[in-house]
This record gives sequence, structure tokens and C-alpha cells, in this order.
Amino acid sequence: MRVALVVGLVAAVPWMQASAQTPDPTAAEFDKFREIMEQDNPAELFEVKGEELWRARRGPKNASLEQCDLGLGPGVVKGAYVQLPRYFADVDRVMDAEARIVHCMITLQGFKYEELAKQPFSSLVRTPDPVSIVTYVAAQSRGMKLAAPQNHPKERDTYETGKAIFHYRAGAFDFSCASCHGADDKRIRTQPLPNFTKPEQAVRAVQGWPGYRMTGGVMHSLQWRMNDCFRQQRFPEPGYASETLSALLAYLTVNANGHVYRGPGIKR
Amino acid sequence: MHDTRRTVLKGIWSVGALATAVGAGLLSPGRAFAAWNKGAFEAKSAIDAMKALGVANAEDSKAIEIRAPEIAENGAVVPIDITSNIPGTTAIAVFIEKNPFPYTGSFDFSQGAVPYVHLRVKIGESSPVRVVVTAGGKHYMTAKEVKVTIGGCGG
Amino acid sequence: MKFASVIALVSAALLLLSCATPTRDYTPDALAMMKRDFHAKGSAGMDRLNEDTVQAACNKYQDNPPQEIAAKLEKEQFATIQWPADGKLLGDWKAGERIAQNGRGMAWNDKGGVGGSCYNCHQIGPRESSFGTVGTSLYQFGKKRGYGAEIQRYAYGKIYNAKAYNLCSQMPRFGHVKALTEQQMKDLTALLMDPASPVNQ
Amino acid sequence: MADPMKIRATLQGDVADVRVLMAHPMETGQRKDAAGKIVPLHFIQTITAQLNGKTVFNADVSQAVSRNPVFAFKVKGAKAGDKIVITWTDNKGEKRTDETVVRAAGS
Repeated sequence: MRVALVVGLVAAVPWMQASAQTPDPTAAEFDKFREIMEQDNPAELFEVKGEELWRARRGPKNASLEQCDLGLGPGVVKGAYVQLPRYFADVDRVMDAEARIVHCMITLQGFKYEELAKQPFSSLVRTPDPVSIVTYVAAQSRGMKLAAPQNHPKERDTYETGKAIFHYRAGAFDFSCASCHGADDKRIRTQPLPNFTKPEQAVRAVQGWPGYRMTGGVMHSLQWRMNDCFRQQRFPEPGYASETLSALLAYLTVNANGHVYRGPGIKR
Repeated sequence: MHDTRRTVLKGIWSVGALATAVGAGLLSPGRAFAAWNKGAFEAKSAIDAMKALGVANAEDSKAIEIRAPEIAENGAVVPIDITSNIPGTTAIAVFIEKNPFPYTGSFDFSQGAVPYVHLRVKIGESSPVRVVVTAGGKHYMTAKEVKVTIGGCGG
Repeated sequence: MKFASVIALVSAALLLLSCATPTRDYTPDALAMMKRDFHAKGSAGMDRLNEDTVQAACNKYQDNPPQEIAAKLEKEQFATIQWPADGKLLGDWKAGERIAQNGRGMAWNDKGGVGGSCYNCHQIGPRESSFGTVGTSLYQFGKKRGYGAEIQRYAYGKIYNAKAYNLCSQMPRFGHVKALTEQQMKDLTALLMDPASPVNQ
Repeated sequence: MADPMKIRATLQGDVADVRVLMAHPMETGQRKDAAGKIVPLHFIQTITAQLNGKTVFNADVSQAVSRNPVFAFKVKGAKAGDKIVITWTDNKGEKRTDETVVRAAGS
């Protein structure tokens, strides 16, 4: 059996080397047109909607989100997104952008978590409010450097926990996040798989999100992206805006720190 | 196709039809062209759609540029840039030959508009994208193949 | 391959240095957090968060377990393989191609009709250009290796339980977790091993 | 009511580069909803653009245009401050008009 395995590896090696040396023409073609797509991105429609929602008095408490503290003080939106996830003393945990927005919708406006978590992802007929709001918030950090903090002990702990979640193999197919995103130059079908354990590639976990997804033509946030990865990992479902997802996002964002965030993007 | 449109506009009965359409709010009064060509849009082949538009006799031209991906990342959103370098261009029509209804749209240029358009379309399977340009009452065409692939889980 | 993993380890180590060195193993924290935050959905129960012996060893040693542990567990995994009672390993390559194309199965929204997801990770048949590169190319699998009984057994066994051959392989154990039926695995083996299969042209 | 369009009109020399995003489902009439029911055809059919009241660009389109449509076109002889008005009409008779002014590049 060992012999057979070695035969398999040897047979595979020339092909793998070839793929490592020549840039993938398909990926290059996608990149070329991705730029054109980003120039006029339907995500902007959701950005406009999110700003309206941020300013509007809504919910049982008839309040706006203008007093929401995204980490830089109540009401400060500019630059907040690139400094998330971060530790918030009022909840004694690290929160990512959408988790914090949901927290503000609950505490300031009186919405119920159960209601927000019931259908948290966009469909062809409905874009949940937090998705539009996080698109607006993210757009206010366009062109800024990612700088998720690692100052508070809980921020460092959360990073390490997120890293452990990233590498944890379990489930029906023995997958972890790293099964797809732990090595260089891989792809699923034609979709390139960035290696998120490396800083220069980790930025691709953050860049372009929230993203307008061409498939279905809906706006999705990182909450959706993480959820759908766990689905394909054949895991049970992570709770919406849960600490697990904040931890995972802390791991990915800190790895990408220092890269310029280009704002809401467009995705396959 | 504008020949057809002009012909339609000259016809006595169709002027009445157009007035009705304007009255019903289907067309804005500022819109000087004929109504949305149902026959062309419902044609199941590019050639039938071209006949319905009166542009089936187009000749090949190298003066039309189509910029579209060789392989589309996602058939649901394929970006296409079309530029006509033919003097006097007044319209550009687009046909995606393998789509169930190939005729995708016409773009009319007047009063200083440059004969250029960017649009994004759905392409169900790998297909030639055919463009017909109308200039000086004549029709010219060119085509470009766009491949559509199966993607992965990502995005 | 070895060299690449050394680079990966070194860069991972550098990353750790730059972000404060972890003082302990955070896997228990991670598991506790996930158990609190996740819920069962569709076919995906909460039991899926628990490690089995293979997953535990791979998690503990970052997919690089000591030789003796790997050998022992691989042997155990090999013993789980149920070989077809009729002794035949080759099914219908045409059915195999369909199974290889089908990426459904075992996710919380999947209902029956499980496929092998093979093209997600492998180049296989010459006509499918939309293939992944997580796994090695399987194009001309039989043609390159020969069509003998031993290679047939390797192909079937690897599909049934990849961990019997390489403990921390990224490939699922399709037979072991009952994602694929015996017939489906025979069909996939035929896709790779039938001399008439397009894979071997 | 339909959501607003987002229109950008930027001057490059004396050519206005007009780019417009529209919020519209562009249903093909072939898609089934979660309950398995066919979602009826619903798509923008005509688009008209005016520069200072003169029609410069007209489009008739089909359901093959992507969801949340994006179009761009160019108008020669424009100057900063010129008014661009764009109107779309869909097959259900719904209509939406939005406007913007032409801006010099970089402003």
C-alpha cells in the first residue's frame, strides 16, 4: 500500500510543479474583469440603504443607531470597521462589526436577538437590515489600513482561540478551515483558495467583504461567509453573531493587519 | 433596426399605436423611438431576432470592439464593453446566441452620445456574443465567444 | 512538498512571534466555545464537533503525527475497510463520472443523493476543465499506474478510507462515514481504473 | 417603490462618463422560489438618459440583463454642472427616475 501511495505522489509531482510555476490563466482572466466589476459595484446600493437605516429612528425604542459605539466612541463610524473585531468592556467579549451592530440594535433600538437571528442572511427577496448596515459601516473605512487591536488580554486570547477553531478538524469529512485555506496555490473547481495562515493572503479573507455576490445577486457579510464555510465543512451551524465567529474573524483580520481595506466588494 | 423603427413610425396605424402607448404611460413622451420590440425579444434564435429587428443583413466589421471575458467567472454577471468605431453609429444591438432568448438589448445614441456601452448580462452556457451596429442606415456585426464555467464554493 | 511544509511552519512560527507567543493549547477553549455557540441543523448533529481518534491525532500534531502513532492508526483505519463481498471493484465509469461531478452530501442542507465531490479537488476526466487542485491530478490514473488488481484495490480502499493510507490526508473517508455506497465507490474506481474510461485515454 | 439608482457622471475632457447602478430583481421568469413556485418575469425594459433635457441614450433590454443592473455610457460635449436624468421602466409598468450633475474628474 505504501508503494502505491509513493507511486501516486511521484506521478503527481511534475503536474504540481507545473501548476506552481505558470500562473493560472483562468485566475488571471477573472482578476482582470474583477477590477471592472468593482468599479461599478451594486454593493453601493446597499451602502446607501445601510446609511438610511443607521440614521433612522427604528425599533421598539424608536431610536437611531447614531449612539452606537463601534469601538471608537458612540457614533464614530469612520475608521471603525478596520479596527474590528475588538474587545468591548460592556459585554466583556470581542465582537466583530456585525455582532456589534446587532448588539446596538438590541440595546439601543430594542430589537430581539431571536428575531434578528431568525433569517440573518440575504435572499433574493430580502436583505436583512444588519447586512445593509454593516455594508455602510464597512464603506466608511474604505482605503484605511486593517488594524484589529491585540492590546487587551481578551483580544489576544480570542485570537488564539480563533486560530484553534481555524485548525480544528472534525465532522463527517474531517475538514477544518485549514483543509481549504491552509496551503498555497490551491483551488476548488476554478475558485482560488487563499492560504489564510499567511499575512499576505489572509487579507483575502477580509478584502471584498461585505460583498455583492454575483451568484444570486445578493449582498452578503462575513457572518454569511463564515456560516457557509462551516456548512461546507460539514459541521453543525454556528450561531449568528456568536463569539465563535468573532474569534475566527479576529484570527483572520489580525493576520491581515496592515493591508489597506478597499471597502465593500464584489464576489463570485 | 432603426430602419424598421422609422418604418413603423411612418406607418399611419402605428403612429396611433405609439400615441396610445405614450398615453398609457408605457413610453415617456421624450422617447422618440419605437416601442420595445416584443417579437425580437421573444425570438428563440439570434437570426430570428435580427430579422424581427430588420438587421439580418449585417456585414462583418472589424471596427466594432467587444471587451468581454474569455472565461466568465460567473455566468450570472458577465461584463461587456462595446465600442463602435464606425462613423455615424446610431445604435448597438446585443445577441447572446445560446441564451433561450438571444436578443438582449439595443442601445441608441443621439445628441453627442459616444457609441459605447457597458452592460452586465446573464449567459447560461458558453456562447458567442454577437453585436450588430447600425450606422448610416447600414448594419455591421462582429462576435466574441464567452465561456461559462462551474465555480467552487467560495466567494 | 516537505520543503513547502517547512516554509509553512517557519512562517507560522514567525507569525506567532509577532503576535505574542501562545502559552498553551487553545483547542479545548475552541471546542468549548463551539459547543456553546453551534446548534444541530439538518443532517449535521452536534456530535460532529467531537473528534474521533484520527481527527484527535491530526489536531494534536497539526497533521504531522509521529511515525509510530500514524502507522498504528492507519492500520486501524485500514481494518475498517469493507471490501465488496463479490470481489469485484470496478463498476460503471459513466455513473462514476456523475458521482465525481456531484458536490452534494453530508452538509446540513443536503438531502440524499450524495456525490463524491471529486472534481472539487482533483483533475480527473479530460473534458472537465473546471477542477480543483487540493488533491493530486487523477488524469490517466490507470494508464500511468497499470490496471492490475493491486492498484484497483488501492483506488477503492483510498476512496473508502483515505486515512488508512495517509493518516492526516485532507480527503474524506467516503466509505467509512457512509457518504458513498459500495456501488458508488465501485463506479468511481471504474472511472479511474477502467481502460475504457475517458480518464485513461 | 423602487429603490433609488446610483448615478455617477464624471467629466474626462469634454466627455461625460456616466455610470449607473439600478436596484431591480431582473427576474427571468424561469426561477422557482423556496416553495417551488415560478417567480414571474419582472425586468427593466427601457432606459432613457437625458443631458440637460435632451435625450442622449436610449436602451431597450431583456431579462438577460443581470440582477441589479449596471450600465455605462459616454456623452461628448458635456460640461461640469450639466444635469443627467435617467429613467427606467419595467414590464410591470413600474418606473423610477433619478438625476445627478456632471462633475469634473477628481472633484
